[in-house]
Amino acid sequence: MEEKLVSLPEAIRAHVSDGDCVVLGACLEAAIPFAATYEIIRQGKRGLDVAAPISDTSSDLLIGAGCVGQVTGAWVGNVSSGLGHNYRRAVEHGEPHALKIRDHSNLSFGMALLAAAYGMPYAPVRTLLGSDILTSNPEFRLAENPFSNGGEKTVLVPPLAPDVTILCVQRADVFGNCHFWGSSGVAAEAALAATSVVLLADEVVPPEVIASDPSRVLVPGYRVSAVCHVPAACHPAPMTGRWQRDSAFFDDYHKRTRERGGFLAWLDEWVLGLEDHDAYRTKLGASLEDLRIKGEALSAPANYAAH
Amino acid sequence: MEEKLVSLPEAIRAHVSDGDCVVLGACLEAAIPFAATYEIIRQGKRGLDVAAPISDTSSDLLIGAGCVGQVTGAWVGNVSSGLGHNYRRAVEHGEPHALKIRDHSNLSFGMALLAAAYGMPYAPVRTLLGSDILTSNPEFRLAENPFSNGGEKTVLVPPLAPDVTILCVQRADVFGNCHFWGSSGVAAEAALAATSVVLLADEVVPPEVIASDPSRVLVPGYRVSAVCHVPAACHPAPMTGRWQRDSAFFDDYHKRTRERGGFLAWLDEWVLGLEDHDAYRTKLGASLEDLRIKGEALSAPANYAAH
Amino acid sequence: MADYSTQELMIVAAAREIRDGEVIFVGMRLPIAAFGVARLTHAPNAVGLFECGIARYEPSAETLYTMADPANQLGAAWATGLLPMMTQLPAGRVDAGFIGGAEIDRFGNINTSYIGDFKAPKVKLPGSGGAADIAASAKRLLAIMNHEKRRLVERVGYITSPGFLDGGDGREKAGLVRGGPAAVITDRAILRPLGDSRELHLTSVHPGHSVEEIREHTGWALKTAPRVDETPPPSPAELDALHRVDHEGHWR
Amino acid sequence: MADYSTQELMIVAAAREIRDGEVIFVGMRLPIAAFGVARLTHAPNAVGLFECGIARYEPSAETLYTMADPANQLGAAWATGLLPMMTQLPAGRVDAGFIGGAEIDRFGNINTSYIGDFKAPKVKLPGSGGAADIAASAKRLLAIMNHEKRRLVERVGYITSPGFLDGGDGREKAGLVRGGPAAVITDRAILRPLGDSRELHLTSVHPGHSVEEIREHTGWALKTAPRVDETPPPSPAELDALHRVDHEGHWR
Repeated sequence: MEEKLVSLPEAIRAHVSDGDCVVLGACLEAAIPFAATYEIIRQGKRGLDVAAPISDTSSDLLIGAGCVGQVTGAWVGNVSSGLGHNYRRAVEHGEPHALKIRDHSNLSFGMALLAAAYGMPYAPVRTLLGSDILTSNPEFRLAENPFSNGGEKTVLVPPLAPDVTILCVQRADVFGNCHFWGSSGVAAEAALAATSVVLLADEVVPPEVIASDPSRVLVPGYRVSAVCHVPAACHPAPMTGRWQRDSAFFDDYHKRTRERGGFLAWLDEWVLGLEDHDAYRTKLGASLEDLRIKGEALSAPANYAAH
Repeated sequence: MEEKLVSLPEAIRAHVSDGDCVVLGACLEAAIPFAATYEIIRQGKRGLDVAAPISDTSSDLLIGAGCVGQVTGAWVGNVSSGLGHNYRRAVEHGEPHALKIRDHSNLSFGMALLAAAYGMPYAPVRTLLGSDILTSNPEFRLAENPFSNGGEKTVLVPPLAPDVTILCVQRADVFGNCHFWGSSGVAAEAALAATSVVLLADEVVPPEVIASDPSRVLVPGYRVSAVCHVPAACHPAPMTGRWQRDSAFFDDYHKRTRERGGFLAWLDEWVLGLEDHDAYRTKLGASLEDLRIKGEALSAPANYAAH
Repeated sequence: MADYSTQELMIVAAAREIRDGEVIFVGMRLPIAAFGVARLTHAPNAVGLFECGIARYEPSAETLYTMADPANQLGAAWATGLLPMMTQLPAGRVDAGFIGGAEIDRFGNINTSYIGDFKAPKVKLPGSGGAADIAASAKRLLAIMNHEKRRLVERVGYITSPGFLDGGDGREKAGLVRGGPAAVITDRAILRPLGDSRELHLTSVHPGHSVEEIREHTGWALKTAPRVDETPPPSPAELDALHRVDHEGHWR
Repeated sequence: MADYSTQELMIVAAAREIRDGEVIFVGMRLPIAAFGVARLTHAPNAVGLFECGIARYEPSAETLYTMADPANQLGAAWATGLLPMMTQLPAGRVDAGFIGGAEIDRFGNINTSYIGDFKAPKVKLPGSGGAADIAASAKRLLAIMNHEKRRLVERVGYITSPGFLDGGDGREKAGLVRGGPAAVITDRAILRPLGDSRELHLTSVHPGHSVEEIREHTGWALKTAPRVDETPPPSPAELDALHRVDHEGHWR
């Protein structure tokens, strides 16, 4: 089997192109691949369609850095601290430039990915009825349920097939086989729906470790394009069993990015002025080490023996 | 929380009624709850709609015993040995009585459960096109994909919401929380779609064992109606990490059930003449012990610690 | 001076909306505390769901910043994906859900998306998240917000999360088969839909507040229920439960 | 006498239909052995999928009776549900799939459901399983059957798994966007669709068999391809791989 271990800059260069639809933050508030967000900014990608149900500050960062042409999702802001200032500036004042918004709810977003992952022509849902999301996003269609007697209304959600889905996982092997645990948001659907999948593995392990538990595999290696070994790639977001959330970091971002100038200074300090995620981790220093989960609360083993 | 541990006869009495749609064999060839199949026969349930993609001999047994009014699924027979003689007798000669067949493919069956589990009005699929399954099962509808330009054809699958889904799981606690590993077929969808869920647990464990790994939970306890502690409930089907398949038993069933009389003798010997699954295990004796998986191939642990 | 804060009263009032055995979309901040209080008092069998893909019996032992925090994963009843969790809403298996909002109107419609024309908004709010889905399909919608004239408005400019829409049978006309706001819990009062119009009425006034004052801080001509109660202050048992849930004293 | 059995030749012929890096719905019996031979010879990066929810790189180390047997779970690349696995078919991500059948017709339509009128069938066969889905959506359908006149028929009475339907653009007219039979491997020959009609033609005759004999055992007037090959016998490398896959000598 082909080894797929590459550096994060290589993976982003190879798999993210200007104008692509990129899923970043499929697991909602956890396991957001911020290291990839930062690298996309460093490489100056443009016109991306950033797709996530809730991306915490990842989408806000990309918007402020000028990488985004469209936001597809249900929520953009700063989960623990409030509004996303860059998102507001872009939508309200076109700064750094105007933005298209493809409004979804969490459920319709997930169903759009499911439709693409499962090869469905669309997903009929019983949500969004009565919501102006149907007005601001005209791609939904209202239709009657042909199986109902009384003309029951249903909303048809078109499939969403990302060009690339970027995921943080706890561990992967060099062939792209991986384990993920804890709540997974829309990660499985986003991976199966995408043309390319890039994994940011907190740990790279021998293939036997992944093969020891095939039911914990989020997406099989043959569907993965690149694996990058990037410890704490999720920082400041949390990762189950690995990293606590750096809520102070989110707060600091919120305060410092109120004005455009403050955001640009923040971006210089934490992204553009750092060569890569190693430098970022070094800059965080002891505060990152404090966030590392050191305790153990291990899963009961599952036996796969055949005899 | 309410304890739900009851005997298998109690669970079947309480949760399976004549005429119910019952999922037995959601995991395809593995983890088929044969102990429940036998108990349903002992209790003389009638007019059931037995639903499974592939049930190995479970559906054939129920048909021969006169419990079934309709089969909903993709395949009925004996996976390793060939045709299902009772199925043939019922459909070809109305013996012991006639049978309705609701034809599906594996995929359309799974999508029907998914639609019910996910509250979708129906599931549009790109399968069954060109197949006479669309003729013999008129409940499917052919429709145009409204998102296509050229009037792309699609098949609409109505939801399938079972009255009760009966599952074998490796381990459960008394509250109905459970772990399942290995390929799961349509078990998750069948559980979420059903009004009642009955678990046959190979092992009953303390709640902490299940809580140690919430990502391995197939269906949460609050959605489960009854838990029965029935070791080897899957026999002669296999269960990942627990029981090998008793292929000789399937072969023997195949040979002895060629004629109706042979089937009735088999039924007396293995079902009606035995009080319960304890007696069945006792009758199997050493041959069951040979099928028990004694080796260990344990999953790598997953850490859920928060600090 | 009362031995509880306004936020503590809101939490307790919210907890009282949860019935034993119910399945609740919990959300962060006040509602998660309310869920904890309900579990420890009258609703020991309530189940809490989180949009990221978590179901819990016991609330997490520590304060969460987000629902996907490690502390919310540890000991969960089920950790799965967003879809198996959120589709329980359209499947009709969720009894109630809590949401907040920037604006709510007299028919309980909630806006968390755009202030002003959505094509050129004055303020871009974060958006729906799962709120639109909870509002569409939970059997009861429970809203928690601060009681300000700019927040409780005659008509929201954008309906993110449908309440009773234009009132009356507005939900049915839109194709919604169940649900709608059951209570709006503010820092001054509790409002509930009444009558055929389903308009939000003042049904309970928090201790220390008056009908007059509440009307002044409401952006429409707020009607009162035939009987307006005073919101009972937290009982000793409720306060005790709250202190156990909020051991860090975040809401005191 | 040849140093291989007819079944071994069929397995090797089937293995040759698998290309390196392809994703294959494998099935039981001969196809799973073919997958193993392909992996050990020319297709080390092929991936095998199983309907119950298993993906594997290496085939299982022992003979399987069903695809969900413990030996097929151990060391799998992915153990999941039926839907994440089988929906890869309509999603267009499956290169080929193997199926068997009771009957196949000259346009490659396969019946595994009913012999005779489905309302009052003469023989009730087990049904589709996943075969209809593989036939609808895999990029190439590979059928393996015994070459008997009653099995290779002019027209099947019930199409469980669509081939080219009435031939020509029958699949397109039915709404199928890809796929169709690529090869029918029997114990006497290999048939492939040729020309605009997509009718199955004799393209390769197994050693020891004749065109005449094959026509006699085919239920329609079987046409021959412009060039009819003799199926190459298993090479030493193929035989060696086969013996490693079939260490119990099941197919000898």
